[in-house]
Amino acid sequence: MNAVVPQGRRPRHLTAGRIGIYAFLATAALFFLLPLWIMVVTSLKPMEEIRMGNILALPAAMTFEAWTKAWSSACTGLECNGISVGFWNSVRILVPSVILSIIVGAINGYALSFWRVRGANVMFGVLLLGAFIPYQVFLYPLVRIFSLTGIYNSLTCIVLVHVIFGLPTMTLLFRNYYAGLPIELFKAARIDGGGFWSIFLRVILPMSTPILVVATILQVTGIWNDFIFGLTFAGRQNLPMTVQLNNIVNSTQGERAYNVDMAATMLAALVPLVVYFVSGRWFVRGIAAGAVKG
Amino acid sequence: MSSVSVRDVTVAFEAVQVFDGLSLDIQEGEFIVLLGPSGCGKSTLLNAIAGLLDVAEGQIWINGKNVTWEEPKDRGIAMVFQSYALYPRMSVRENMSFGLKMARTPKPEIERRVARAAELLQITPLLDRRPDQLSGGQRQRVAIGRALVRDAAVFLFDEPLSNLDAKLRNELRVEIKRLHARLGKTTMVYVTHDQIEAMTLADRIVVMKEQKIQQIGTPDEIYHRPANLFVAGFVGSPQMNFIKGRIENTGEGLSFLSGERRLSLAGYQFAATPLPGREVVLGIRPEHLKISGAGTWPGFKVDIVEPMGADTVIWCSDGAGSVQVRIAGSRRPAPGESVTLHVDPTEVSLFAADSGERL
Amino acid sequence: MRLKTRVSAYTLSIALVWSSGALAQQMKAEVLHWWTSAGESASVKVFADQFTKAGGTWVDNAIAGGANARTAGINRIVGGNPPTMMQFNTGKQFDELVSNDLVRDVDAQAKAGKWRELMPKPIVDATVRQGKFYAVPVNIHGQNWMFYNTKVFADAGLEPPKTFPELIASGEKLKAKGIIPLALGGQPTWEHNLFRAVMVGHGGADMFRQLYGTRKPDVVKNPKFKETVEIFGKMRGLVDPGSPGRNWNDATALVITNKAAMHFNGDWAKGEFIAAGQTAGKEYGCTVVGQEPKLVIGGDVFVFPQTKDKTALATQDKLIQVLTDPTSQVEFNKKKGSIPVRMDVDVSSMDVCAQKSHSILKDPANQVESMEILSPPNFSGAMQDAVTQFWNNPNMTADAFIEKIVNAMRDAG
Amino acid sequence: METISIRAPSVASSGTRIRRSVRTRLPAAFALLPTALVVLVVYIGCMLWTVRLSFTSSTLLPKLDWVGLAQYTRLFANDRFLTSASNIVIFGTLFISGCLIIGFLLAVFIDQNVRGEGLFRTVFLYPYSMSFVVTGVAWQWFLNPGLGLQKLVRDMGFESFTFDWLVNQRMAIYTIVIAGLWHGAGLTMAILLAGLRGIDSDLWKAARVDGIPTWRVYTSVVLPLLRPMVITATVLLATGVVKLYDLVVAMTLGGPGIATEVPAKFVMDHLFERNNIALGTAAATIMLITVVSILAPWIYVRYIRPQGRHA
Repeated sequence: MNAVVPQGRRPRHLTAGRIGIYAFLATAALFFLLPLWIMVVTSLKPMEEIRMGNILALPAAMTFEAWTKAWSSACTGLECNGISVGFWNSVRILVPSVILSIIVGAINGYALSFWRVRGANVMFGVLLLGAFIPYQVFLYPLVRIFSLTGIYNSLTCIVLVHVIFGLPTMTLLFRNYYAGLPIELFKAARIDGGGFWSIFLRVILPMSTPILVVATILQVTGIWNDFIFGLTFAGRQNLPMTVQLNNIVNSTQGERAYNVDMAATMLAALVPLVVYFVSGRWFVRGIAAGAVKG
Repeated sequence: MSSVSVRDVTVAFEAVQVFDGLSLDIQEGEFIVLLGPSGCGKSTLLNAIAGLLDVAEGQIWINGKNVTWEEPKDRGIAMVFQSYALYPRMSVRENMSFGLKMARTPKPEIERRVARAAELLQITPLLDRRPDQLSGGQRQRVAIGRALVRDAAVFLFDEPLSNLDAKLRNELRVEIKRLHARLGKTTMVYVTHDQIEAMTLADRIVVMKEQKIQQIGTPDEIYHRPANLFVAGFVGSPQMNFIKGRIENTGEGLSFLSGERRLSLAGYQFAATPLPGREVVLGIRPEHLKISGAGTWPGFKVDIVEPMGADTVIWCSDGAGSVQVRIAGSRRPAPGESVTLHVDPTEVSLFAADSGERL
Repeated sequence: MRLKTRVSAYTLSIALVWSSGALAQQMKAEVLHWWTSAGESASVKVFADQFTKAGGTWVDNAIAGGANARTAGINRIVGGNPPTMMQFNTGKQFDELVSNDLVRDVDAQAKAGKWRELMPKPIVDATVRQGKFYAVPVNIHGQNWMFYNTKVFADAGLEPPKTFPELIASGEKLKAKGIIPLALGGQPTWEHNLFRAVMVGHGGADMFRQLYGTRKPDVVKNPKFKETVEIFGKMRGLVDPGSPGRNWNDATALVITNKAAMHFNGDWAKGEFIAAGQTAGKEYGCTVVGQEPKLVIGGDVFVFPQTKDKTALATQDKLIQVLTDPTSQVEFNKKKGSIPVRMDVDVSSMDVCAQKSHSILKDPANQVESMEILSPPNFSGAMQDAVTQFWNNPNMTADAFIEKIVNAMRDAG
Repeated sequence: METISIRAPSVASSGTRIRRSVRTRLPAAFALLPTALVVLVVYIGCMLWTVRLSFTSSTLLPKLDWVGLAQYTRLFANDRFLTSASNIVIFGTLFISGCLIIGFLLAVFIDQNVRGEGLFRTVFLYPYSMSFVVTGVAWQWFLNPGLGLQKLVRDMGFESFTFDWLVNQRMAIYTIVIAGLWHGAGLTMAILLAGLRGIDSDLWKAARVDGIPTWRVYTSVVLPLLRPMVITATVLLATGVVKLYDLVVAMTLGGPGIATEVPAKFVMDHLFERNNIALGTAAATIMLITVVSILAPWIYVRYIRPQGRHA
């Protein structure tokens, strides 16, 4: 009898183990998607249906009204322009805040891991402690400080606040990343005559792409979702989208339109979501590249 | 005139590790190798010369100038690192010209120097590649090239070949030696833990251990007249044989005595004549032991024979201890055979058993 | 004071910027308030439109959540960049702004408009500091209304209860029929609101004032007090298990959808019924439970941050005129669900609940100051903590609860 | 021959040395200056200000009188504060360990060459980008016995099924943990996944040759290698624990009763809603002291003592 010789590609076995893996992941995915499902179906229902309380059921009469309303005609006080009005405010706050806080974080991280400056590590230690203190504690004194300097309630003010409170995480992130880079590169650059800035700009910064991605993602998410700083420091011309969102969602005594709330929330989360989708792969890679060599 | 002069230098690391009051003079055009096991302070010394770490006390002079507080770039040095330290986002050409750009060297001059260095190292075809597109050997050449374009008076090498495989290491070693010859008056300070590199490259070797200089000398001196037990054991492969014993005064002068074995020390050049009865360690390099019919020490039995091509290492023992013998040629004893060993007292080293210093 | 010079220098520079602008900008009023929901927005629009008609420019600054808005506003006033006018609730919220001389007194306007005669005394008292008006009241909210589903009661063959013992009795019957007797937003605020409704309805107006106003521990020694607390305790059995954490409007929705019979809330809850297309007196009714109907009232006021700028002062004067104008009062309160702060206006065009409210308040004996007027926020906060613990722990005895109340009195000083 | 004696490090100061140190590091010091100012003025300044206010009787606006420890006496007699403190310990422990366990499992399973890896990863990560203001409502509905899971299962015919943690005083804090896990597990997964990808493939080969079962490799070999990532994740999660506020407000408002109160909410309520700045800052000070006493040794050993690298 001839022995059976396997030919061609090895057959793909869907073993019990593989099925288990997929079952676990799918279950987990369900858990993670659950609130999103509730939000999506709720946003597509009219209010009468929502009052009936079948939160998981598909809408009987699907309508996108809540979405258009949330975007362009939901009221905040007298202005009935939805959360779209805050969109550009948010962008105007986001862009300089993200860029500036990353620049400062990168410079700090670089100075801390390559240049020994007296007292720098103590400063960094205090900064790290600061990351654990609830923001609310800072609000009142900061308002006083900013109003004394005369920039309270302006775009500058809110950007500055974001940079200040981004300092601990950003500095930690870059410091740890740079601590993972070979010190010899820095030595070589010193011998080549590079100074503080030229080494940073020409040698270190070009190697920072992965960590820049991680920092951008974290900052975009954090700053975009900020509510309390925007409300307190931005001034009424610059109120970010989240303040509008909160205005729609959190009125104390007025009636609530849950469908609009849900739609508004998802609309408000679009920017960070897009950033996640686009850079998901980079995010993991960036973290892997040393962001976590803490 | 000395090219590099380290004068009573102290380096303090966070109050933990101390590198204290060390001096060293290096002549112009000299090839100096700092040799020692890891953690002996040889890289620290190199970094101090380069100005990459602060000296707490003492001075460093390069080419007749006190550079103790000069920036690395102003010291007239170039440096090559073990990990190559090539800037990953720059091409080979950019890597090599970065330092010159920093020094605002005119463009044509940069091009001329890069071209010359590239040709010298045969890396001209690689000039537009990125470091990650190069092999290890190529990267190290680029790293050397980057040092070369600086036209520095002093080259500092920090274990430049350690990350390469044996074959490449040999090739590049020869090339560095050739480079030194071709550059003429360039001083080179080379850190390694590889004694073959040290022996083959150095004009003088500085052997270090535990942040201290153990011996400075030509490769011959280091090899044949090691200053202490550490140097004797660290340099040479197979390792020097060490036999414990003591000095005795016999009729015809001083002798070494270990158990039944005895060796007359007539002809041995003592650094300081020891008193009889002194506990000592006798060091004999394997190649200085000869197998002969009428030898000094009979009654050794062959344990293991290691043919190494050009020569053979034979492990012999006599119950009290074992020694390695290196013989040339193809005629070699078989395991189990009894042999008699011959020792020439002019070729041995004697160390004090307590301090380890050469006698 | 250095801060003050800073403040005025800042206002001055702003004023300069403004006066250099177009003429239309001269009466520009930035109004900070927390009326953000659709119904509330519609009501504030009444004022805005009136102001615009009078030649002003209304710059609306709505921030959701009273605490958020007040924090932002107070920060701006202290920071020297105040809005032209800002909303507060009647009560002690703006006491320190007055004592720190940060808001303007409007007593001249009050005298001219006879506010002291026209407005209910609790509201006047809540707004007057050191004998002067420091704020303009704009509406009256009744806080202890009971809304009920007329159909549910008719189906069960029951009358809406008049007293709390009655309420508990009919509640048990409704429960047996599978109806949720009492719909409650299970958040500390609403639990506390319910407690106050019971306190004023069963314990009486005086006990209510002693508890929240004078805050002398003697009040709890009154046997009636313990009885009231026990009634409140029994009401724990009348809510559904899903109550904790629920938003108040989800509770209202239970009444709207015939799932629940009764719901205690302020008159702002009408907004939900209206949004669901229901009419007061038809699908739902409103009543005040208690031997004699005592209405706990509070309301919204506007304060006017200090300014030396003449244009700004004129703008503020114009705003005050608009706020107290009888027509805008009626229109505003129709949309807001509250009733006009002036008792001299004609309310016949308003819904039955508002009319009921108005007629109850006609008798000053029925007017009871709200907790916000009577208590400093730290006491009401501590009370809220005590109430929510009692409400949510069926095993806690009335005595344990009373002890917590005594502690709250002591801590709030 | 040189022989050198070892001396204790001496603090040498020659004029030239200082000049070089200053000259070389001046730009670095200059670059750190803004941050140093912020640390001094904002972080340290605000902390001191907070501590100072906790010794006053401030209510709506801060005033600088002195009442000694009166606020602290009140604080430690306050049920709500004590509940908050124990809640944060429960939440912190379960949230951090839960995120690490779930995150690790997700990372390991995703690392098995699964199809649609990108999709899974995004699904697990997206909650991190959502604000709690409304996702809290979605959770509240789902966990509400009359609306969500319990109703769903009962409607399917299992009449006795009960899941009422949200409205149960003793269990409510665990629902906060569940929603917290939903929010934070994805980030933990991303960090640990990054760690897994960084592990030398030779290790896997070695384990295969030795015939070690995969799960065993994960627990005994891989997990210890992930230590730095675990530390980073723990730090990130811990900062979230201390600041926990939005989630509670959105889901339970501290209820039922005071069952889910947390310190940050205590501080917020007293600072901004109850006009009780002094008590709020006293609570903030206690939080501060706790955080400092837990973290300071770690920060010192990890970041301050080792003076960077030698350059």
